[in-house]
Amino acid sequence: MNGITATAAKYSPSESLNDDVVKAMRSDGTLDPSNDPRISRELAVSLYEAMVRIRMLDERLVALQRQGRIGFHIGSYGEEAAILGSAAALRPNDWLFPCYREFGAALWRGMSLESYLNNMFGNANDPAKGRQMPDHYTCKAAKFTSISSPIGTQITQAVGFAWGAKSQKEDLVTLTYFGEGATSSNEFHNGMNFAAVFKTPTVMFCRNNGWAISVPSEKQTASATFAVKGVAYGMPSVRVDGNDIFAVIKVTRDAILRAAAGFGPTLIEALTYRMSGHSTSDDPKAYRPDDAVVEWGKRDPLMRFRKHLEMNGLWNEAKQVELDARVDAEIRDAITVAEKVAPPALETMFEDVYESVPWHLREQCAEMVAGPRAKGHGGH
Amino acid sequence: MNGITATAAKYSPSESLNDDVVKAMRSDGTLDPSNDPRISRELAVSLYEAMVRIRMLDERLVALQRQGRIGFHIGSYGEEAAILGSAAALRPNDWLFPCYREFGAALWRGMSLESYLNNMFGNANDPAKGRQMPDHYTCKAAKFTSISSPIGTQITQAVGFAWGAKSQKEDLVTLTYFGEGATSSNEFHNGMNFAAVFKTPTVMFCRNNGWAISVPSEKQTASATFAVKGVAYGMPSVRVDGNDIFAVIKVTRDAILRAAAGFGPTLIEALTYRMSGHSTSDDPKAYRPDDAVVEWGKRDPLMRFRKHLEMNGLWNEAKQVELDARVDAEIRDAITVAEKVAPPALETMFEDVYESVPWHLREQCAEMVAGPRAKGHGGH
Amino acid sequence: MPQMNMVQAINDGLRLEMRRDSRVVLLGEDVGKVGGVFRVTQGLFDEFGDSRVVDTPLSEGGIVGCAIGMALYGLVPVPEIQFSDFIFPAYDQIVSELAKYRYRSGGEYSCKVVIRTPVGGGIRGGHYHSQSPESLFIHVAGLKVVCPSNAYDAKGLLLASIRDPDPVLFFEPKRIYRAAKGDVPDGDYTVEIGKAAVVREGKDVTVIAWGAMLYEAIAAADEAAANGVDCEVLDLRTLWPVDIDAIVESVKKTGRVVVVHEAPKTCGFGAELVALINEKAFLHLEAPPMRVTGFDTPFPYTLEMEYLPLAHRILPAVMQTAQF
Amino acid sequence: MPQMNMVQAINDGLRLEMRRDSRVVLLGEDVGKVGGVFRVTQGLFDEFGDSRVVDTPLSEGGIVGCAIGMALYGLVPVPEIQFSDFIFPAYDQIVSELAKYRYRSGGEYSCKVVIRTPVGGGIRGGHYHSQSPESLFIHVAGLKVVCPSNAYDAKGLLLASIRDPDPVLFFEPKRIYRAAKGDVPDGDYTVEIGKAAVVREGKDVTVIAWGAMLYEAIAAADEAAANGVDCEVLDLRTLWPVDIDAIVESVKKTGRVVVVHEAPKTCGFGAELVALINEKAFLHLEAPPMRVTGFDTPFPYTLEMEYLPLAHRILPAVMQTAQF
Ligand SMILES: Cc1ncc(C[n+]2csc(CCOP(=O)(O)OP(=O)(O)O)c2C)c(N)n1
Ligand SMILES: Cc1ncc(C[n+]2csc(CCOP(=O)(O)OP(=O)(O)O)c2C)c(N)n1
Ligand SMILES: [Mg+2]
Ligand SMILES: [Mg+2]
Repeated sequence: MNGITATAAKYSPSESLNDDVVKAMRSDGTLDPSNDPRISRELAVSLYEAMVRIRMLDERLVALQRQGRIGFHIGSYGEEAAILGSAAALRPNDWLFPCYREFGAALWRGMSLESYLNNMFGNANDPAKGRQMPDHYTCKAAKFTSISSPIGTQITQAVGFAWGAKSQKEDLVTLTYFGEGATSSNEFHNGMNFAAVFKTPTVMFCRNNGWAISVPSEKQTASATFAVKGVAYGMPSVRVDGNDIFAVIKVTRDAILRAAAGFGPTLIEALTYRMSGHSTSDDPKAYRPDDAVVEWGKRDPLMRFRKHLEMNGLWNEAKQVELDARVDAEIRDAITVAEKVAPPALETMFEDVYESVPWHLREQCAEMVAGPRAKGHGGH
Repeated sequence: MNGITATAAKYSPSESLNDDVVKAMRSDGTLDPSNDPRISRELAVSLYEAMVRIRMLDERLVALQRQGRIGFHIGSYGEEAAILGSAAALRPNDWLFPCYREFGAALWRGMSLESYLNNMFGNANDPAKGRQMPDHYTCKAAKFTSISSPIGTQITQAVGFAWGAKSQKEDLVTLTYFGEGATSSNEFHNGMNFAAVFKTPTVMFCRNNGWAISVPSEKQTASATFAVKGVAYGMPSVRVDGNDIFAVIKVTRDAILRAAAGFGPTLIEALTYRMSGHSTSDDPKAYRPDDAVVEWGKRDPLMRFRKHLEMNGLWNEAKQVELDARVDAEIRDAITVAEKVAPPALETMFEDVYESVPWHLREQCAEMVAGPRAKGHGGH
Repeated sequence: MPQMNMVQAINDGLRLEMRRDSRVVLLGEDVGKVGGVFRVTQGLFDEFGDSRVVDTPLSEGGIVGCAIGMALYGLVPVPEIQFSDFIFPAYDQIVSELAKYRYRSGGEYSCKVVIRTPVGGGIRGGHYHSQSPESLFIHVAGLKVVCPSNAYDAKGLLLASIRDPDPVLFFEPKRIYRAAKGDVPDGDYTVEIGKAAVVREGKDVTVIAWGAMLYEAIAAADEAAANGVDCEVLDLRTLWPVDIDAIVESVKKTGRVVVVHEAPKTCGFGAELVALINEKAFLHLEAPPMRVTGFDTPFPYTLEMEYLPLAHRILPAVMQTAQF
Repeated sequence: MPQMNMVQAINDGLRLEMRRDSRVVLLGEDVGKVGGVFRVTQGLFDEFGDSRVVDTPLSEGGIVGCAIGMALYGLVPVPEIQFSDFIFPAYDQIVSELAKYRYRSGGEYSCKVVIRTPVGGGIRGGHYHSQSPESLFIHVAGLKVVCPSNAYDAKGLLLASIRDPDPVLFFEPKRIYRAAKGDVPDGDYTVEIGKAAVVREGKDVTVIAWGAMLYEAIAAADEAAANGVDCEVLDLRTLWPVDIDAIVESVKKTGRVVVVHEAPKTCGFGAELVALINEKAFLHLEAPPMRVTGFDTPFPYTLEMEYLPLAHRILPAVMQTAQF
């Protein structure tokens, strides 16, 4: 009936990463000069260290969830180059409108590990005050807006923000992340259309990781690629090897400069792969064949980045051992601290619904505080 | 700020009707053989008569509204070839999912003039039982679904209907009408995507009439054309001279046959022009320069069709005089009848909310019927 | 003081605030050159240009989603939804995003957007140009909901809404857009959000209404007076957070209450008012609070005057309550 | 009789009806091979194939819009919305189209779609995986709204919903998906839409609940009994059209009532129940009807057990009502 058979996913590196896809890293350790973002050695190394850090965080957080110490985690295993490369291309004044997988970008832009973990534990110091699920943080200092679960809504908001900045002649670009599944949402359509019509300085960054939970990318659309959707809106687009951090930096930076120069938005499709389940709630064994994972695993962004750095004399095993130990300790310590922080105070439940607390919430708060506590509640 | 200046509309026949646009009628009275739908002389003449009829209906209904005898009318002046041509291309088993301007298609498919006018008067015999505004009729016998005001919703429904038919292996195509403004709606995006992914037998018929109330088509999207939006969904598309009834029949029929053969949906952009205001509630003088109207007026679909028939010996002034008189009388008589029909009975307000009337509506109905009547109510 | 109708008063308020605060921008379908299908934004495009009075593509989700982004940036967007019947394509942005943004970000962000939209029936609009969806927004924590009934309040509440730190749904009763005329000061003033007005004092029955139905409540009160029943009529003006003190005070005095609204009865705002009155003034009630509302059907075209809770339906409810 | 939990019972009902009626099709995000994120459709893809159990693109508007079209064609679509928090992109199709199609076409057309969607909190889902939006649908004329509390009712009400001629919102309380186990007949049976169940008889206070909160109401009733207060507990099962007779009968007996729901208080369904009770049984009321509900805030994560109207909050309300 639906014309698409439910066989194994067809999204494979060999078929997808064709010549139209921008790549930078070459097997000989050099970078294709036309796609080389020309970043400093220091930046390259710190990006690599950041990548190791978020990979390790992912592993630790999954373990914490399995132990029942946090409720949930949604990670970026396999997609780190797409996330860090794009974040690294931003200028200080630019803003991020995230999906839910980009904690790497938030940390890169300055969110503290402490703050991130406070959100994972939903404790009193959580920037979201324990109100949202884990991985739904916010960090204004990092020009990183608030994460919500509904798919696609941030896309249109990124456009409105950029539109506002443009109207005030402020030199600022917004970048919004979304998955390839989100291209089917209402708000992808709205965001793309408004961005193009009003020529807002916005970068539409699509992480095509092959899956929307159990739905493979080829069931999401009948179009040849996700990038080609730009045509419908009169918006230029580009496909990039999302596991090649140099190529990602290059195309994102180009899009940012283009936007900043007044030429409007760009759609970027970063070809990458969700190596783990959708989240800790998901077990991909039920729907995903192993072979695709194996094939994509050979293009692991971390491994490729490390190899490149090693071939250029910027990295070695000793450094790796030191880094692993340092990051592991950092994460362990931060978790120990965050886990001890108390849950949010009861009254906080009624704050921030409005700027000030109206009569009905004052009454409800008083009633709740004066009443008995729920069983098993960890609050004060 | 928005990068688009608010000057006169740029959508003109000279600039828009380029070589990519399918045309059939030639100035010498012949049809371009490659785009000739090869319809019979009888069909051509009856389509012409139908076109005259809806043009005259438009005129009469606007007059009735000005006289306060009906509440509202939304017409098709200038767009008759797009509407009738596409309707004429349908096979008997095919279904229409209308926007609100296609009463010509409904009449062509068999809705009676009487029924249409009953809706215009919202009387007891209105197929919609006086519940909806004028021009929001329904006609199952004509395989024409129920009109609603919210923009775009019918598009996705047309896809679901076709999908259902395909699943039952019934040879049936759905055609859905919408304006170019509707391409910005959520449901255009949803309908296009689902149609392409599930390869439903659906024709997406976009009447690009240059305007969405006061918003010109070039402010609706930054894409080169509306047809090109098909690319985003992996759906073929075609642009057609919407004021050339033969070309419209040809491209619509091709799309229907393609769909029926299992090749999925097609997006048609019919280039036409809304010669009058958006509806009787609208005065385009406030926002629309006359020159574009004049230019498009030269391509009036009725005039062009008549000329073509005359050049081929199928029509003449005498026939026109006879037709005008006949149609005028038909419309006048039908109006006289419809205007006399009583308003719907009070109790009908509570029917059809559900298949049977539940307790709360029984109570509300009883209360209303037993209570006093509103001033100025024409009901029983 | 100049006489204005509601359209003029809202227009005047928008102009005043746009002159005062360059961050205020209008966006919506047809709000530009043509000045909106009800002409509420007329002349503003000419004065403020296409960067502050913006015709958008036909997408309410796009309008509200962009407005949220603009507000996060620091502008003060005042989007127009052409008819409140067409707000539903933007419902996800309103419910999931606009209403929750401050809360879910722990107060780091807020988005102050005032959504203006015509509401209500009585203009021969049928299903899709007549609805009153206020309770679908009152139920959503984080939104404020306002509905003026006259030109003075319309301007004053609009200015208060635009200066309020929270998102506001500003419903404009289209049936009285031009009929509700009155004195409107030229300059700046506000009408406080959250305060009802006692538009008629009385001791027997409290009638609670807002928007276009206020006039029906008053008409019914006049007729009731002729029948010896003295009504107190409250114009809520702000629907949420509602002025509970004004309601309770009046009900304590009268012990009898009739709530009037155009929206369908079931789960309409009238239900909430009845429940609140039960919670706050149960022992003062001498009769069951009654609701006179739109029926639980889609909004009809031909029979709309029978559907609406007009004076002819309010009066019997008032008499019944008084005589309970 | 086999023991099933709610997930199994709904799955069993779907399978039974799909075998019986080839027009029934399922569509939604992840409903296919993986069997839904809660595994409610598990195994159905294997049995019925990808033309009757369809994984769709990520768009709720597309899912419901297509379902309406399928229903107009004559199929019986049972779309799944992955969480009821994500139903809002489809709200326009539901409110403007699904609910009004029969009425606006004068009965020429109808579209019978059963939208299944998990509802409610208590699974550590925070803002967007915990909400209870039922009143946003009850307010909309033309929809029926159902919410079972146990496995037997879940299957029986699902079958009744699929065979009902009208569109139904079928809310599945996800917190008790696996916890609510019970005897479920293997074969065909239905539970009538519009009928509440008296799950505990009592004479002092009527407690009205549904879904996951029913168990909290029962727990509170047990504790109240220990304190000498005898509660009658009603499980509404169908929220709209509600079983008004069952409610009125119980309130006439007890004269006291507590309504429990997870959704925010303001304009929640509890308000409607209180208003109806006022209209139907005012003179029998010996205390103000009370509402024990979610608070008027977005749904919180860490403090969710304090937010929910659990037994510890119901009991004081019951005692207060009893002692009023
Ligand atoms: C509106 C909405 N519908 C459904 C969901 C449930 N959901 C969460 S993530 C997801 C898949 C998203 O896929 P994609 O956009 O490709 O992002 P990815 O997870 O692959 O990064 C779904 C269906 C949701 N969060 N919001
Ligand atoms: C969701 C929604 N938003 C706004 C409107 C108000 N409206 C009615 S028609 C229209 C313009 C439609 O333009 P287009 O799609 O080009 O169709 P046309 O009228 O030109 O045939 C608008 C904005 C509506 N009916 N529905
Ligand atoms: Mg994905
Ligand atoms: Mg148009």
